[in-house]
Amino acid sequence: MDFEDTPEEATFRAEVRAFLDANTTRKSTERAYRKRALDEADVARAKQWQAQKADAGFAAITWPTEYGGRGGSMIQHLIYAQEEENYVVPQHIFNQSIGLALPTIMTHGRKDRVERFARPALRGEEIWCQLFSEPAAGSDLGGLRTRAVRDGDEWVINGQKIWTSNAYFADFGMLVARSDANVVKHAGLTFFYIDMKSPGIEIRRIRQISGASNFCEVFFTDVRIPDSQRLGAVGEGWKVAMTMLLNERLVVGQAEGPDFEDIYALAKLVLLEGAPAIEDVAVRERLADWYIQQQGLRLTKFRTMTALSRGKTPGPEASITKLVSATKLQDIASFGIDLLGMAGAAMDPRIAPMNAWFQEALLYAPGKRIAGGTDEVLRNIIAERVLKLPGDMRADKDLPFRDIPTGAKS
Amino acid sequence: MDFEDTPEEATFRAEVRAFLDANTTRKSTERAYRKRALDEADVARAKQWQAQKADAGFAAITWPTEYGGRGGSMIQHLIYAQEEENYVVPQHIFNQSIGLALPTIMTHGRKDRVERFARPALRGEEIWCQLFSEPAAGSDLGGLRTRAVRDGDEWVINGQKIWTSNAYFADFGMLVARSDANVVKHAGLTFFYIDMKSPGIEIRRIRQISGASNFCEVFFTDVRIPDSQRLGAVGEGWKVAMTMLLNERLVVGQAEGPDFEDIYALAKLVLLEGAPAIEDVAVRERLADWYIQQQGLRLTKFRTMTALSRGKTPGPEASITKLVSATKLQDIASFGIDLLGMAGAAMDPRIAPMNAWFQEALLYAPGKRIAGGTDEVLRNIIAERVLKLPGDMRADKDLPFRDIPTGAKS
Amino acid sequence: MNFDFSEDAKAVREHASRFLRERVPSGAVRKHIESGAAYDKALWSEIAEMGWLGATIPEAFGGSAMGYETACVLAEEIGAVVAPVPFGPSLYLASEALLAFGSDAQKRTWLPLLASGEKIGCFAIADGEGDPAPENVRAHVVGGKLTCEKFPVPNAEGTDVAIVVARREAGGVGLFIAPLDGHGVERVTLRGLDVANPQVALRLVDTPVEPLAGGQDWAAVTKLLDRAAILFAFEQIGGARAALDMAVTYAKSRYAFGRPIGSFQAVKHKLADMYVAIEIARSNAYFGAWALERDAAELPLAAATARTAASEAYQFAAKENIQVHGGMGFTWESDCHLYYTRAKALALAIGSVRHWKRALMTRLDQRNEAADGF
Amino acid sequence: MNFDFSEDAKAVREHASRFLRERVPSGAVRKHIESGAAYDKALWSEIAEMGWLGATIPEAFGGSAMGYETACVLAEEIGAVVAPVPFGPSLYLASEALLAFGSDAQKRTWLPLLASGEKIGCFAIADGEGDPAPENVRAHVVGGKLTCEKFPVPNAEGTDVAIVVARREAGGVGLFIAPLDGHGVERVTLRGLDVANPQVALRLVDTPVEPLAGGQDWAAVTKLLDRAAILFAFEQIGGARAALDMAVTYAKSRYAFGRPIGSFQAVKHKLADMYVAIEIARSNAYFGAWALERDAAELPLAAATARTAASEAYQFAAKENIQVHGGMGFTWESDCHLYYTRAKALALAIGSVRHWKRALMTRLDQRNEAADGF
Repeated sequence: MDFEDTPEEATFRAEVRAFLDANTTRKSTERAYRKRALDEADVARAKQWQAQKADAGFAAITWPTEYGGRGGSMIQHLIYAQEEENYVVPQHIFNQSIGLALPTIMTHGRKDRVERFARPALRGEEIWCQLFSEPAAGSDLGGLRTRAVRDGDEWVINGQKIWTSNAYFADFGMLVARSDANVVKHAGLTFFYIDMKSPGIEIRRIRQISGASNFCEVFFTDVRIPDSQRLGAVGEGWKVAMTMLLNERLVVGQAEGPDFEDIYALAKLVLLEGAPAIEDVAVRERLADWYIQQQGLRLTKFRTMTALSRGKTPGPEASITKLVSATKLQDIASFGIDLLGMAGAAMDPRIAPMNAWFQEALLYAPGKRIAGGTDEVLRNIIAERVLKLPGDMRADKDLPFRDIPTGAKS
Repeated sequence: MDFEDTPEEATFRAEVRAFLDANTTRKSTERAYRKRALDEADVARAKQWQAQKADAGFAAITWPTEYGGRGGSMIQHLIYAQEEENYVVPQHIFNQSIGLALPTIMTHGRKDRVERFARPALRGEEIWCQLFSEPAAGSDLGGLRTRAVRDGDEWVINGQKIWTSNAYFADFGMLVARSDANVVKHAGLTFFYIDMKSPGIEIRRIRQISGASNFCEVFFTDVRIPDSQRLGAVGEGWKVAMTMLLNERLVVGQAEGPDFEDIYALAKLVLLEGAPAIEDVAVRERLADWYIQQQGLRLTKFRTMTALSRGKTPGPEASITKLVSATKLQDIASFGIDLLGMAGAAMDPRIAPMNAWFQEALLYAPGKRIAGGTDEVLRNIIAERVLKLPGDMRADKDLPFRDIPTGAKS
Repeated sequence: MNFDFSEDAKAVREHASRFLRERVPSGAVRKHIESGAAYDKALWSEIAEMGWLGATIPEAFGGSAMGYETACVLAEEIGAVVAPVPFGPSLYLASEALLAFGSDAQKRTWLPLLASGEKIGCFAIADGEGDPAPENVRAHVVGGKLTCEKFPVPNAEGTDVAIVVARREAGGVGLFIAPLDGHGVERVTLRGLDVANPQVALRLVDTPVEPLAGGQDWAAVTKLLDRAAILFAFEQIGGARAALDMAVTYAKSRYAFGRPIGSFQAVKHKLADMYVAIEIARSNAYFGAWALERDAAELPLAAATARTAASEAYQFAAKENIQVHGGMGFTWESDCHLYYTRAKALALAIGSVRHWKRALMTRLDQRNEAADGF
Repeated sequence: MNFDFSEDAKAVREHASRFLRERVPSGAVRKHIESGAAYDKALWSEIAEMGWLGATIPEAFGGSAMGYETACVLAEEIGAVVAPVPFGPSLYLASEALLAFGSDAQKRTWLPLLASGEKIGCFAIADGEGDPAPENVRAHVVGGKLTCEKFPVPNAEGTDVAIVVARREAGGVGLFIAPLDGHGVERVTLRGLDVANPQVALRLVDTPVEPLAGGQDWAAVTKLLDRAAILFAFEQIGGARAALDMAVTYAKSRYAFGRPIGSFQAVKHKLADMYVAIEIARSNAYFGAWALERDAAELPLAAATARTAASEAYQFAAKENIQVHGGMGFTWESDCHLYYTRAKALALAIGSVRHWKRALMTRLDQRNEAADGF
């Protein structure tokens, strides 16, 4: 066992560091309690940085070289991410483009489509978003209802998508819609890509508990898509979406926010019964639990990297990471606030320590337990895919989509 | 609000106390860490005390007077139990006779049957047990497989029952068996009472983790029962059993064992980092949780008694009590053992405090979370009966019993 | 055995419940928040009209004298709709402080105004971080005047009088009346976790204050907090129950995979656990109501138990209500967040769970020592 | 990045796993318990034969020098079958103490005997209640002899030499070698929670003991316990994984309501939680193995983390394995209880979860202070 890079990995890491050192600066050791709402300037900065990365060959490490990628490995991708974390860089908004959309087009699209879209996506000139979830189709994505009706060489889209990150500055979207309601639910879906500027698309931001709006609703009214923008066969949208979601599950990681170091720092700062809270044994025992979890997740990632480094396909580790870290985040936020006693309810940055980071986290933590797979869905995945337990009974099994009970009064 | 008896209740309570004072002694304030395995002498003592109670009219308070009961109320029954708890009395082994078997016979049996069995049961001269659960039918009691085949005026029973308390000294049993496997599962059951001395019955004690044997397996090989011992119509056994189980749910209460006072006492006794463990804030916070639960359950019982005292039918409180107290018991036992540090693994009464009560409890606590309704079944009951949530999907719905999947390779 | 609310209290509850559900339906609190008002003045007048604000106040002081049991059920119903009024600070804390420790003159001056809703009270104990403890009190009365910044003070915006916890000139800590229309009073609104429950930094400069005659030691503060803790527990249980009701309703009507999500055990068992936590808290709160009604010796222990159980049950129910709602649960357009943030704000208002858990154990020690004959 | 066991260690694991599953199948441990023997002598010889007992011992001292990574995987496999042999006491504690602190002569005397399985070691630290701490040590060496009662000593029955923690004549606490065939040795078997893991009260009267040359302070005891903690963590993870495997297998084959109980979310999610807890513990244990192999500076923190996570994961998995099994789970005839009682016994063996959690935090404080430049 060792934590060292192979010679090849070490060379690559050195290259990455040289690039980062030349083009940005190392983070200070102080933790930044960054707010997460993006404005136009953020987007512009992100695009500029992405272009720099593309020029240096770090924008899409695992893409084939013919499309501007590096033809590199997953482990190189992770090494880059590991290193970049230590530097001051704009918030990354291209995961959906680089990690999801273009790989899907590479798998299911014509070569000329890939040539059209790869480079702009790579350089951040065009941003992609994902149009999957709907108000009535969250955990049960296969229950989506947005209709796609064929009309000659075109499809007409009507319906509503929700939880779309970045929709308000995205150029293109990956869309799954129902092309046939008379077959079982997964068989009636078709996959398209769509120009987000198409007539009939309306985008509304969703206001979250915290007041932030990281997600949008997207409404479709008679939006027309040429059939040439279909990816995969008619009725095979589920298969296309699933390969994409599998990639997403690998991307969705740790719920960001105050972690062990931060609650430890807060407990050093705050007094409890006349002494720093960190000296209180009850506080200490609770903090130990989080250290174990944090360290366990960090080390689990090393196990994944080892597997990747040996060319293996990673397992369900990302599910564990998200499941554990989201609840940990909510608990740490709540505990941190409680350490402040009666002052905890004020999240004014003039009062609340660390720029009210714990209070902010309490407000967005519930979303972390839901978005990108709820706690319940993740437990199902672990139980069924890792432990191979049988699936639940299916009320929608073998039913044509239109006959699946929805609870709507008929 | 008050905790006082009504004048009638006060009179009854005084009567109870007079009887107990005259016939036994008050418990000392020290908690007794009683072992629970019964020997013959225990059974004899229990029977004698039951006869005394019967003579004084306290053996079956809610039974009608014509069968030797008091014609009293549930609240009187609870008052008696409350008072008796403070006195030294033999372990009670007649709950199944008084609370379950005879009420079932009174509801479903002929009057001459009641006359035959009521008085001996009342006086503890005959003891009843319950033959419901089977190795393959626990939480899913309706899946029981013990067969009852009609043969003229008799029924022939073959199969196996399990988890029968007191079977080895019981005189009679209440039996549900499958009389028809060609109809849906609940429609094919028939209810009988049976002489436990019948030829073809074999009783084996089940050894539990703790080494104790509180339960038996009962095997039936061509046991013959006259049809006159049937209770309810053929095929209506489920209905009969359910009225009986409803009564049982009210009887199943608190999981007995070390509780808040005991862990508090232990924490005073044991040193932790040079001071009594009770002074450790982490210990204190944990103990507070259990005080809240214990007190909450105690007070919930007062709410039930209030409802009873007003003639209302009690709700699902017993489910809450069992659900909370069984896990609390397991946690307290484990915590108490941990307080002993490296010595906790020795349960020799020469070493382990309080006669190794916490260690004993750790061994029997898992059973408390299972017997009389698992944690999972109790949560289903609360969710479905109290919160009126929809039932789970049923794989066995509408299927004849013989076609219900069992996992057995065919 | 009569461990239930009186018929009178139940009748009031039924009426209050009907009134509040109609008056503060889903969405009303969000609308109120967006209005920017400190509290809903019309609602305040209406509940004053019904005598709720004088529930604990004798008729001689202009109260409705409905009694503490009734005050408890009202607190529960106020909690259930997250009513945008400073009911707790004014009733459980300001009125209660005056009732318990005010001189006859002080009572005559203030109680009728509080009972009628004409004046609103609040309670200023925190001096920044920390739970209630004498050593955490920094405000110091000098020459009958206070110069200090008390923060955060829940609901201090729009209120007329504060009961302030401050150091006495003679030493120790006491309770003081600070009229907020007086000299040198400034209120700075602080962003609150619970936006429907405005937090304020109350800056006083040479503001004349009046000691509450009988409340000039820490024991008085403790007594006041204990009594308030029981009323808060009911408000918290009201919120917890409402969060559970929301979750149950949603779980019955929301379908996934062709069936109501409430038929999945993961959801069903979560809801059962919420119910159990609330029932445990409720039974403990009932005991608090009993102790409050008769000022029983058991009150301090009952209060700490009820408060801790209710703080935990509400936070648990509010948090898992969002989880049951899935994506909709963390949007502003759902009511879920009102319960979530209110649960945390109430759990901190008069001291954290940690504070009350430790108080609970201290009181148990005392009880056990007394029983052991020490 | 190579955060995985070496190919050598993996090969040993595979062989060990196959051997132990065949040699100690379901039911074998119960049969062993009923035999009344202290340990399974035949099995002990067999694993000695395979070099397992000398895994950490250099060849110069008769060991197989397989290394610590291999010792970790062996510990895991031993744990998985609850093998009825004193593997931990002899390998993780007695051999380890000699390796770390023995003089060359002491090593030459004892290590070959322990490696060959001819002699078995045990470790006597507890003097009754308490976690490892110098102030809890009461046994006191006087004139090179010990008169004391050390209890409980896991697996002391049938073993030949004890490493004893005792007060030194010169002050402080040290580690001593006490041959158990010597003068004044009496063993009283104590009923144990875990009946497959006999506990003994070891009574010594004027028994000559020999100080472990390099192990004459509390730091040595701590170092020994830290190293053992990592090996115990693997044994615990082995048990936890086996308990999870049992539960998963049962959940797939047991039907209720016409479907496998593993298709019910209540069961399914419980099993997922067990898996998660075990994986978190496993990753932490891997880090311990890394630290052990190279005696890294991170070892004390890694040990406390691995030990705590493993103790909790095993107890959780073993407890819920019974719950998944329902009624059958709490009968003697099922293997469930072997894991349940062993989980608790191992979680206490070298100090409780509380002890290690607090040690973890102390070590973090130290690390953070060092990083802050104190």
